[in-house]
Amino acid sequence: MFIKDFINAITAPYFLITAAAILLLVSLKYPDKFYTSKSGAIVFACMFGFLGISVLDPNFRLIVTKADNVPIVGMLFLVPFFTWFALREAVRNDKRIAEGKPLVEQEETADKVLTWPDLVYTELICMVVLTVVLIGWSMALQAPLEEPANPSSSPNPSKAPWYFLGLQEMLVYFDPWLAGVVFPGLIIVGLMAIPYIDTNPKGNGYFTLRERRWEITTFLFGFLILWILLVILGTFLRGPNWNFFGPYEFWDIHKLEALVNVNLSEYIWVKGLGMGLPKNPIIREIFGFLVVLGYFLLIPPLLAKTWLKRFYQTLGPIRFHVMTFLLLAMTALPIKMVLRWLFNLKYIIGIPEYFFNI
Amino acid sequence: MHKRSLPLCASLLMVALVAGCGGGSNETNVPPPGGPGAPGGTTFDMSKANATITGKISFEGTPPPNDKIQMSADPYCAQHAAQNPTTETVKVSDGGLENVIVFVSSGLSAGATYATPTTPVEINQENCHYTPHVFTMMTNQPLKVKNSDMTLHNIHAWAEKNPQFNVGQPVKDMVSETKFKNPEVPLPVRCDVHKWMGAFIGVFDHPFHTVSKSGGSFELKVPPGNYEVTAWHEKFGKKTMMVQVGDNDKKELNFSFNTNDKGTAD
Amino acid sequence: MSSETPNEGGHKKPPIPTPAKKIPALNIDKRGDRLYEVIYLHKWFAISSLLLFGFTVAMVMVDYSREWKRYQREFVRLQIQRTQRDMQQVSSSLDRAKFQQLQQQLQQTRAQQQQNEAQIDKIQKQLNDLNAKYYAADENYRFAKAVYDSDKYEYEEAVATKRSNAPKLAEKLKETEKRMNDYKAQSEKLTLDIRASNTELDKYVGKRNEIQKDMETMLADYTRLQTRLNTLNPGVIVTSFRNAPVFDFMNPSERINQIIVNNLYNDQPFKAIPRVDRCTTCHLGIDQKTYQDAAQPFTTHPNLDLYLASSSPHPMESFGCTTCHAGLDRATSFQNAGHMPHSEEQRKEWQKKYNWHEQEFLETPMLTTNDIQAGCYKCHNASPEVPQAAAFNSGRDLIRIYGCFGCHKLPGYENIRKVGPDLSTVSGKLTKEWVRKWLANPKDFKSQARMPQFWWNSNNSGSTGNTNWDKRNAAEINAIAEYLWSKSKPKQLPPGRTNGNAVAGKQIVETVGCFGCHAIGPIQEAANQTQIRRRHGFNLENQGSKVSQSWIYNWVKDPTQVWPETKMPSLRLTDEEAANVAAYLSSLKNPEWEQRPLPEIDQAALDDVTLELLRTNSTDIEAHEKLKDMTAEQKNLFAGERLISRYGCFGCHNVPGFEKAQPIGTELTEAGSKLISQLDFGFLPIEHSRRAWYEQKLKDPRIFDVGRVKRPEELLKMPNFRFSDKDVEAVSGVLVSLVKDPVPLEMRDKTPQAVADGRQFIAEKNCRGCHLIEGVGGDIRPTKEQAQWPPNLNTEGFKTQPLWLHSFLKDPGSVKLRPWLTARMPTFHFTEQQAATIERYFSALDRVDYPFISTDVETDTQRLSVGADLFMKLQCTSCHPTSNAIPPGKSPEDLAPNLQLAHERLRPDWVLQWVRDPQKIFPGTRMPTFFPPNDKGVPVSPFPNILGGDVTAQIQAIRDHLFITVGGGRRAARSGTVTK
Amino acid sequence: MANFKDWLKETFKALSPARVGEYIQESQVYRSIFRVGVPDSDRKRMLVMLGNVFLHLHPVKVRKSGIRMRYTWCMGGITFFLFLSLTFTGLLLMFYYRPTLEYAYVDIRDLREQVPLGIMREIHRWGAHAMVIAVWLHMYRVFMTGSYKPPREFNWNVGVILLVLTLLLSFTGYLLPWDQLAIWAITVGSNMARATPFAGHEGPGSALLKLGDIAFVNNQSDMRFALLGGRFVGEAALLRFYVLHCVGLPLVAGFLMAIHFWRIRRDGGISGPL
Repeated sequence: MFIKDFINAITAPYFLITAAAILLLVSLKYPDKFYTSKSGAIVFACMFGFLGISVLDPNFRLIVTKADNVPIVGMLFLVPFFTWFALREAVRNDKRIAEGKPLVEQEETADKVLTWPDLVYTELICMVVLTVVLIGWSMALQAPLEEPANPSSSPNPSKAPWYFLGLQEMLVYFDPWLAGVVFPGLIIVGLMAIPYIDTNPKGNGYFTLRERRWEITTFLFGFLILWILLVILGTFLRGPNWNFFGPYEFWDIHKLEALVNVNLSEYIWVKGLGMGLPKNPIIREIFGFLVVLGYFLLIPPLLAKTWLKRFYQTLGPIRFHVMTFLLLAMTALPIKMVLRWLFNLKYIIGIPEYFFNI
Repeated sequence: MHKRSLPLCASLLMVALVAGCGGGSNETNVPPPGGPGAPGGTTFDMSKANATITGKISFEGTPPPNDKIQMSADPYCAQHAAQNPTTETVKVSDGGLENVIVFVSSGLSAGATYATPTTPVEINQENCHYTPHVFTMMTNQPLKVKNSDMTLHNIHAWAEKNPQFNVGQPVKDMVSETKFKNPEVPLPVRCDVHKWMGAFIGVFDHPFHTVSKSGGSFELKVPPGNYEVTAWHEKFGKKTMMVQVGDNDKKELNFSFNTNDKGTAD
Repeated sequence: MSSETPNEGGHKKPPIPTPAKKIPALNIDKRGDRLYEVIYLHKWFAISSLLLFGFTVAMVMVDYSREWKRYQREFVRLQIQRTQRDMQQVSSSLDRAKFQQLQQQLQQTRAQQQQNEAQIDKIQKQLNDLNAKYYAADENYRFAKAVYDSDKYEYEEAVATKRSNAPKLAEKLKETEKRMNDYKAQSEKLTLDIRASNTELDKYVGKRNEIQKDMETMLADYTRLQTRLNTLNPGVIVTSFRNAPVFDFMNPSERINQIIVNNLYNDQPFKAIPRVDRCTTCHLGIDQKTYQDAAQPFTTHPNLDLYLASSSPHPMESFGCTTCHAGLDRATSFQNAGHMPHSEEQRKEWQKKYNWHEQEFLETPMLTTNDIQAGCYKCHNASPEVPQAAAFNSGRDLIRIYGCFGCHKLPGYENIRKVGPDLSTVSGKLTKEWVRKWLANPKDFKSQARMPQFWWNSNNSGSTGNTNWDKRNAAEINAIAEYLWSKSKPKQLPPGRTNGNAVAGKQIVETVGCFGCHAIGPIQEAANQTQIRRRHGFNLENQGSKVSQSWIYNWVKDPTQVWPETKMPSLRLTDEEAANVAAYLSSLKNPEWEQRPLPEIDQAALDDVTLELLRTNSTDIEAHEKLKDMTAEQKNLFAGERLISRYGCFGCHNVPGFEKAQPIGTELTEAGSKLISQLDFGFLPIEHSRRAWYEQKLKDPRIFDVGRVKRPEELLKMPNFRFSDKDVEAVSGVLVSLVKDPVPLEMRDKTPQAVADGRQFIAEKNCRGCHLIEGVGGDIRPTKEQAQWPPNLNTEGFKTQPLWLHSFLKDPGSVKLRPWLTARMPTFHFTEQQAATIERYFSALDRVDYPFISTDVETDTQRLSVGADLFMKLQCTSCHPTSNAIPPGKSPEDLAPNLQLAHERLRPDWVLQWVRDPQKIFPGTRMPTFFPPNDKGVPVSPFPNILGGDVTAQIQAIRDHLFITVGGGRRAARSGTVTK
Repeated sequence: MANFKDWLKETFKALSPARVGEYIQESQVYRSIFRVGVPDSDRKRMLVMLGNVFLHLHPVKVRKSGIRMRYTWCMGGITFFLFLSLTFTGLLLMFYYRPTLEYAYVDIRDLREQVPLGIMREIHRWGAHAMVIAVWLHMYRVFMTGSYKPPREFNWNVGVILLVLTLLLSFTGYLLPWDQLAIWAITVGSNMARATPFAGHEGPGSALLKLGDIAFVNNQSDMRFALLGGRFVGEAALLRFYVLHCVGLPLVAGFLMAIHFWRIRRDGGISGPL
């Protein structure tokens, strides 16, 4: 009971996201400690053990065995597995590089084999096995079908398809125009821009961490924390009214969370300066504008001068500014999260009159 | 040519086989003789009822007196009935209670059916009384109602599980016949013209029932088995006892009523 | 396309990061230039292919083995079993001796035939020749006719268009016609020849054919069963081939059965989806009589006379299944169809047997067998009751009796008077102290009180938060009482007599018919007789502790003088009777309750209540200020008014100042379709279904607040009626029946308006408290001897003459029809229209004319004298007096109605039917039939010598005697005969 | 008799699998289709790769390290194969499914309860989920091995678009069962389009797009309306999603897949350290 309560408590979004981010960064700092076969075995044993014991809990079972959630349970294992696998390979390669040995991949690089049968045959086997898996899965689990569509009765919670739950989770922190339109757009643009921004010639065609530490850290933070983790959070830990529910908690529709979020303008005008909010929204939100503009316009040159000087030099101004813009957009999400958790900040700029809220 | 047609032949053969199997067996014209005692739908062989249950319905204490009847409304009855007529509710002789229906109330094998006797049971209206006062019969067994009086009687069966039966008999020696489809114990019979006239019928879907005779004795022939036997009296109500009889067995079963027993509504 | 060079020139070749010292890969020699050994891949391929094969087969099997197929196979087995049994029966009942005889005869004829073989062969040959010739001739004829037809057309066309070759064509036509006729003659002659030959052949073989035919007829039943058996069981190979996967697309024996009802839809949002009932896919014996004893799902429907059969009022083809039963129409598995268990045991059994679980997504789960009557209402909503649905109707009766419609909008209860007494005169009837004690817990005073309990319920007892409910409730009640007294204008009544005899009064109350509508204390259950209507009037328990004897006297003497709108009729009590009744009723006291102290009124609690009410439309500070300025009385009046408005007292009572207030309850018009997500189950561990919620709500309406932290004004307000479990079940049955399920017009109940209005009216007047109407009612019966039962009103419309009925309804006291009855038909002071409603209702029920009928009897003198003779012989006067005097030696309860009144009371046609078979009209009547049916069901007269034993004529004669001679009614003039 | 025996023997010999195989392989029909025959020598193996339209997407020879499972995770192949099986099962489902409000739901129900091989729906749905995961993991692997680096920048971009298309395919398919799960998932998803800057009626800037008092972006002219063909998820949306799901998006995806595969070859095969 106590353990369940404890787990319910530590899966709260603010804790879960922070802890996962810290864990990721630390593990990347000391990859040769974290990404070994032994540690992998321990972690996965723990995960399976956790799942095995937890399904005994009715509330946990209810949410995990919901037909559409089963693939996400699979993903919950697959993504960490491949992360661990890729980084273990990378650690090995890094070690070889350090020792002056050829890479794991390189050992065979020059050898070419005939596509028939080595590739074609393995592909065929792969297909057959996959078909078997699909059929087995389909026999074991019936596709969900609920009551006929009824636009007048919205289920609570109403969830988007699971792969968009990361976006729906972002809605907690940002308005739809950002979480639903701008961010997805930026994600696509950002992904497409990667090859053009990343001019590091190393690490092409093999697993490595040391040679691409910056790129990999950034990508993993974005992919694992800001996407996969949010999907999982949205699937398993968000219940009615999009409230947080621990994995062993019953999804009670009456659970309420206090909505006490405050805009930046109120912080400054009302709490800071002790005066009423100005009528004109531009003046009212002037500080927000300053913050946002400052964030996107002042930080890049500042970085170029200081911390990322090296990048500025190698990338040139265009690449550098595109990169910093995308990075800043990405870090806007964790920043807003932290601000929300710490200060109950609702909007930095809040002009609901024009749906312009950031 | 030959080589090619081999599989074709085989498949044709298969089809033929299948068709043959399907339609092959409808040549039979004469049905096999159905032997007696085939399961379901056949009736119970009464020769198997070879066990005997005998007993006495005893009455303890002083039997309560029967009510006096006022017959002045119908001069015919007043004239023909005995002096100081009473009802026949309690009849005790030798410490035995008469007119008690004794019957097997459970333990018969489920699904068994019993031949319905075609001989009718008779009830007579004589001198403004029903004779017999209590009797038993089987469902669908004919009941003959006779009026031996020179006055109007109506025989009204106050049935609950059967359609009610109410026939007026204005003519002497008139006979009406009826049947009861459903078992009902007791089924009271009354004459609405002469309200003192009453009788009780036990209607059963099996033949294992009787009415205690003068002196309270009764005898039941039953097949071997384990039974619950019930005794019912119009005033003193129901009593049940268990009995187990074997092949050709003879068992004695004695019921006892006393003044404190109260009849139930049914 | 084997070029492998990466795009040269496009991009710079990325530098190789580490010194490229080629190191041979491990075991490269062994593998050659292979990554994998082929055999290794073969192995994996073999394993995975086998797996794939296995899984594919498994998939087809899993997909193929549907639940409904299993049931269909089982049913076929059952059918085969039954057919075999039938065959055995048929064969054992076969007359074997006769069959053998026929067989012998057949052999004999065969032997005879052999002797004449040559002759037969000859004829046969001849016949064959003739047949061949006939075939040719007939073909010629048909061809010739075809030519003729086309020539005819050509000719007609030529004539019509006035073409020049018309005459030529006419000739040609004649020619072809002749040819055609020749061939026709030829073929006709051949037909005759064939017939002759056949006749000749018959001489030799006819006998044999005849015998064979006889044998076939004898075996017809058997052969039919045999054929059936062969169809059912064509062999394993055929069956499994027909139903094998893939092949089953052609003509499988296992297939979906469905009923599609015209114009019946599932009303889904956006669109109505045609209803397709697939229930009969598994319920295969549902419409066949012979499966009554079969196990589910094959069992026959328990009431085929009323449902499914094409001759019944609800044929399966036009009503389907889910119309009444609900459930998911297209589903073919036990779980998905939405079966619902009727009991906890069944639930457990199903969980075990079918892996059943509640379906969270199904909006319309099947009605359980207990609830099934709730399915009737969606069509049968034209009148206030559903025929034959006793449980459902009692639910509707309860709603009317308890006045749920006062607060909730409910279909079928529009424009009904509020159930509670008028409070505008309350101070003339009751004391304030009594009201305060009463309101605290009505059931405490009268165990059967209909007034529900508003205070000291599960959400306002003890103390929660800052509220001490004992103090607060007392203050609230007091405020309401104060308000009522301040508004009440008592009626001036004459002083009532208080010198009655309670014992005599008791006798009157018990006999005169009070118990048709009232009871004293709990009602004793009676088998086969509902007594719900005895709750129509308030319970008389402890009445003496409530009102004064003088008031009771005035009330029972004439209720309308006290309250003009009352439903209570006048029983025409004399002053003395009224005094006795008043004495008896006021002797019904509850001294213990009377002595109970009144709860003290806490001023602080009153302030709290007032403040809270003040705050609803002013700010805190304003409210406090207002409160400060109020006197205690002002506070009480203010709080009283607001509390009445909060609790909705005016839903049941006429409260001065609330004449136009709107009812406060939730509308329940579509209670049966309410989404479960809209029902607040609170923290109760009960089943999340509509039915369970309604039941819980009715049992304890406020229990959903338990465990919730709420301010007093947010609490649930529905009062507790303390319904019994049975009542709860009945009422919630009605609630779940109020579904939003549009049924097509042709399915709807077509009860005539006159009947619907009549039912509504007799329900309002509680006629069925005493009378049996349409076979329902007579609630008073358990309190009376059978002889004292008020009359059954079956066939009342057909039975009575409109004029008589009208005058009787207007003034029942004027008619002494059954002098032996102690119960009185009360005087309701019906208006003309109300009386007409009742009369029209009875007439419409029996489909007889109203109001203009002829009561003249067509007869002649001879028939009258026969009637008189029969009247004597049948000794009708043994029971029926012909005057108002009671015959000597008879007590009133032995008597039947006075026949002198018959001619102006009864319809002549009704008497004919009544005398023929009284049991048919009033089952259980003491009137015997004198014409019992014989074996063939034909009525037989005990006097075969009178009028030739013609039963109809005899009955007519009796009737004529009764109407003309006994009653002195009018004779109709008959043409041709002279009437004197 | 002996003749017959010989004949029988000969026949059996002629019918032995090896002979039949030979016979078939020598037939003109077979040779017209399969030019190379059984690839039992390296030469033939190369010819197969060159001559077969499907196989020629692969090079004749590949780098050994490039086809190692530990390197590729086989995720691209799995994604492609899932696409194929989804096409197949989807085609079968199209025989039964009618994209109208009247029938969409009940057809799915029938697939579930009555239609033979209705299990195709399960395969389709689970395959779709698996494809989304596989395509993410494919991208993950490509990133982790730095395989987007020159010369493969363009193919990475094609891949990103394919990833988006996969999500859209899944999203459009999600509506088709027309149950509460479907309609509300799509409602939630498409509600975001309402907030598109400038193009959504609840998006920032849309209020600026007006002439006088006439707003150009309202709830009947914005992105969401275009997506759903109406103001709410209704029959038009169902049809629109159906067409996109069954025709539009698969066509585009197929087209881009061809490019994607082609570019793998053109860009030097599966990546690897050079």
